[in-house]
Amino acid sequence: MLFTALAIARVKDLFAAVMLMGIYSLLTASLFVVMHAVDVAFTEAVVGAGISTLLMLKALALTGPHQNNSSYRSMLALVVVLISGALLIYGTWDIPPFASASAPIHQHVAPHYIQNSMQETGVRNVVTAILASYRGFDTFGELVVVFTASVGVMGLLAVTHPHDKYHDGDAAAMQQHLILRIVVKMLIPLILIFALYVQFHGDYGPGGGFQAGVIFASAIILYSMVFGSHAAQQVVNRTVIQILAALGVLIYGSVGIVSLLMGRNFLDYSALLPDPVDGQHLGILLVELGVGITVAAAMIIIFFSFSDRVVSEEVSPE
Amino acid sequence: MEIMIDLLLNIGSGILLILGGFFCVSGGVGLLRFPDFYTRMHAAGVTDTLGAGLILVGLMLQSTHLIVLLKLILVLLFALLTGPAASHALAKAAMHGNLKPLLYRDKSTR
Amino acid sequence: MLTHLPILQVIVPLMAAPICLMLRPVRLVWLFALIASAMVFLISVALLQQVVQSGTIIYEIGGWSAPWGIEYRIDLLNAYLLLIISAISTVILLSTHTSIQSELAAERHTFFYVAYLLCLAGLLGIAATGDLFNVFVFLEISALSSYALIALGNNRRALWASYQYLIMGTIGATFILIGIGLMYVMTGTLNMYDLSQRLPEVSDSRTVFTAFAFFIVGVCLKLALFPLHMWLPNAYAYAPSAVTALLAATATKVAVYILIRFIFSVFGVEFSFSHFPLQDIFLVLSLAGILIASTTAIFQQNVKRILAYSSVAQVGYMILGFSIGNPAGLMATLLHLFNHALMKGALFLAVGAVMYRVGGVQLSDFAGLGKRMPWTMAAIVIGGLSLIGVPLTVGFVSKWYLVAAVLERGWWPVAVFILVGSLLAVIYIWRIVEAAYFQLPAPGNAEVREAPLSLLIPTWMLVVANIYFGLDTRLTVGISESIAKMLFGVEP
Amino acid sequence: MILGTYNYWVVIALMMIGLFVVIAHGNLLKKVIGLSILQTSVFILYISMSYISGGTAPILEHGVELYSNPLPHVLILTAIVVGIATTALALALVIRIKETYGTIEEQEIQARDLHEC
Amino acid sequence: MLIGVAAAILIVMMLALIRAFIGPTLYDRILAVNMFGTKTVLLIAVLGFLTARPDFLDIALAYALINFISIIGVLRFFEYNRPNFTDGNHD
Repeated sequence: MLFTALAIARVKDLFAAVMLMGIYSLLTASLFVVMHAVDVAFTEAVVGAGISTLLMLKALALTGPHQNNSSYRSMLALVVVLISGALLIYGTWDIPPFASASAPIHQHVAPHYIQNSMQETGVRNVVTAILASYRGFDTFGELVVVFTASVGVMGLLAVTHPHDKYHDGDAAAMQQHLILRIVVKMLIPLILIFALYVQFHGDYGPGGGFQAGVIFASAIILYSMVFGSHAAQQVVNRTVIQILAALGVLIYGSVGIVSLLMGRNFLDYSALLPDPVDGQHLGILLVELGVGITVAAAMIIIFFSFSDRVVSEEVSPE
Repeated sequence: MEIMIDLLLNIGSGILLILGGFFCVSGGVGLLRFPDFYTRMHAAGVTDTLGAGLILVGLMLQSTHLIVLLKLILVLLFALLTGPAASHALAKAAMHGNLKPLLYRDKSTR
Repeated sequence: MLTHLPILQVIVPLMAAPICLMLRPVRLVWLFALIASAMVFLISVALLQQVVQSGTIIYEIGGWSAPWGIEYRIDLLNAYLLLIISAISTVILLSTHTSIQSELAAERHTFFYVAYLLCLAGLLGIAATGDLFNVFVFLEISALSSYALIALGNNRRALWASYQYLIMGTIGATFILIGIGLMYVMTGTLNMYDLSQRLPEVSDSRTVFTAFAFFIVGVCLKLALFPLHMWLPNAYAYAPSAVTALLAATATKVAVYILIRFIFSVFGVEFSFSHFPLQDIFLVLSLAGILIASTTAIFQQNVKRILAYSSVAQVGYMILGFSIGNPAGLMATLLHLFNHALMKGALFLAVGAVMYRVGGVQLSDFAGLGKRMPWTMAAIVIGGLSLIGVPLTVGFVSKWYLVAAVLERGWWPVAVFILVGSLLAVIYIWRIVEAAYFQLPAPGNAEVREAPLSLLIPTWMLVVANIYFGLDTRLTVGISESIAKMLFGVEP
Repeated sequence: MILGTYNYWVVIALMMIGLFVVIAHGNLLKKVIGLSILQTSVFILYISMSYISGGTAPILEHGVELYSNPLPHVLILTAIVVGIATTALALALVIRIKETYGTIEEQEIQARDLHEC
Repeated sequence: MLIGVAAAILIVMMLALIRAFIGPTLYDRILAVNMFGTKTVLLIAVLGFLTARPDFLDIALAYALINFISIIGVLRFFEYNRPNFTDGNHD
């Protein structure tokens, strides 16, 4: 893994760097699996190796792969890096021993979750329980971050000229890839089912709204890559996605507000149903749905905004 | 009887796993040692389909829950669908990008 | 409903943002955003009252009690900050409907308001929360939306400025994350109050030291403390004026708040000032920041850049205040938080008005504007006087307390430095005034008219506040005094 | 795999590499890549903290007593999402910069800005 | 048994990694990345069995999917950008 990172730093060709980044991300994800962080591994895989590689490729397609002078502020960089590295080494000198169950980190707050989350929320996956309920507000914030990013990207890359002017080069080029088209056609329903499974299985196994949202978005992205973004945008209308992105945040928020109106605190799902545990379960389900919707919509928006740029670039002589 | 079946399953899965592992390693070596892109692609293809397939079937024999079996089948299906499709697309792209296969007689030039 | 005020404070803008995205036309979006912001302001006033009457408010989100769930813990400091942010944001929003007309392409207006509300929500969230990681999340909300806001500007340099800000900001955020992680590893908790109880046990360990260092550096990156301020002048100079006003008046204040909260509440005065050479570092950096940034400001041609460098210098004053390490100094910092928000808000809004009428904010664009736009220029003059610290303005109040605090310690040279900083401020403000009143109008400026009322009213609201709080200091001084006492442990 | 006390060293090394790339490289895209290496290193730091040897993934099962600490997992899930959001925004900015400046090299951009002044 | 297979897969991953580093053409790199991805899928599946937590298969499935999508993405990228740059061998 270190080698990969080093190679990324050294490789001049940006394209190779992006590819290596994909590998690096997969490696990280495997490391997470080894360290029992399955949910995180899941996310890292779909995000790091999937979406961010794709986005970087799109950006690369727009900006050109060459890098001129590799490093010109090396001295400054080296100094900063060495200082912060030395500080960290200094800091980890007496950090509690790795992997021991008696470290303070495992003593104070965490055991409570493991012991009580089943009775309190009725969810087997402790990570989901914390994510959606105990620290639900963080997740709300995270959702808003995604939403912010999509708003920002839309604001930055809003295409001014109408869509139907350009001829869809994507589709034309892909016409010849018969095998690919058929395979993708077979795969997409599978992927969508898988996304739904991940969405609603998050209580029991790794997964949840975020991962499902990304997988769902990746199905659409796959479609747009093979059949052309024009075709894909006919399937999923732009304004509709925009509304969906907002809707997800609103779902999450209104779950909170409903519990507020029922006389409990914000995001206290126990208020939703007479039985607090059922209420928690329902709340978590709804909230995850909100997360899934917004994330899927936001990712699709970001990807489309990027790929629209590619196409408009081709048409307008630069 | 059940013990027998268990034993058989274990042995079977072991054999499949070992075979799969072998194909994988050989494919990996091939990927590294073969002289040009297209032959390397062949090596990769072997690991992708045969190696992966064998290992997954081997795992299937060990699985205890239905859902696990189902997921394994799904993974296998995925591997079998996407592997060749990706290889195909890759080869096509390579040809498209004017990367000539290294034919036998060209060997001297390399 | 009153018990839910702490959360409503953040939720209102947060929920208003996605609704805005669905609204048409832009006028409605603006109105909606304004209403949301005004509601937030009212809520914050109510909150401040509650806190003053009944002490710290604790609100457990999701009904989970503190170290397991996330809690909002609103004490006087939080309430004070919430009030500053929401007040400034509401006033600025009043003006945006006009000011962004000339600075943004029409199809971006909706996105502007959405991002604006998100930024507001993020800032409020940081100011309200009592949970470490929640700080990070909301920091990122406000940061991402401000990157977007800056980049929305028409000038292509806005993009570059925003990119620089993004890189620096993300490094800062990552450092903060490392700091949070190391603190968590040592204590096993993320709740600030809980943390402050548990940190003393482990305060001798190097890990906590490192955590502290990383956290401080990360926040200082966001804060634009000299010498980590490189991103700020560009970002302020090329962002749309309303955005500059918002960021200058609130974003840096929030970063200062985080710093104060950590140094005084979480780590405690004792750790911050005795285990860590923080005092010396901050003292030197803030003084250097004041002098160098003020000097650089003198040589700028772009008025927004002048004010941006002046912001870096003013941040220096704030850091200087609490690095003195006595309650009086902290009080000066808190006063300056409020006062600087008022003066920079007014100044940038006024500059925005010039931008609206003239189309540029170079010094040459200001030539002769004293006659053409008397009200706008008067606002700039008063804001400038306040920046210098002339009596009868808010700037005087905070400088006065700052100098008093320094003298209480007997640090004469530092007081001299502060005065030199003010002199430098006189010079750069004078350059603007000279251009506006003593130069002949540039040929293009002959036809310029006074800015429309929709820009003048918000600007003058802040200007009047500048003078009012300069004369009647009971409210601000009273509050900051009790906060300072609270943080220095007169009461837990 | 890479499990041992030197886990933190890997994190530190990765962090240093990431930071170096961000500061030293002039190419804007490369900076974004560096940024994500930097962020990933922090993810690994957190996940390393949560690891307990002999434990298992925090999905409750009957008869299993020792689980890894789930809280850092949650935090990192959030952080990953924040990371991708930042990356997306940064890439959008890079694209716009390329469109308006015609280059994504830091030095060239600065040169062009100076030229304009 | 499973450990052996896991080890074998790890070795293959290493080999693929080396190929990805040395190139020489971009297609080699893509091929190596693809293979690396599929091997990761297998590794996760095997690891799931190794730690007796077969729920991990979800992740394996997601990996397979992501891997495919990124390879397609890469290929799409190429068909457009081939004229712009000629050789990936810059190391």
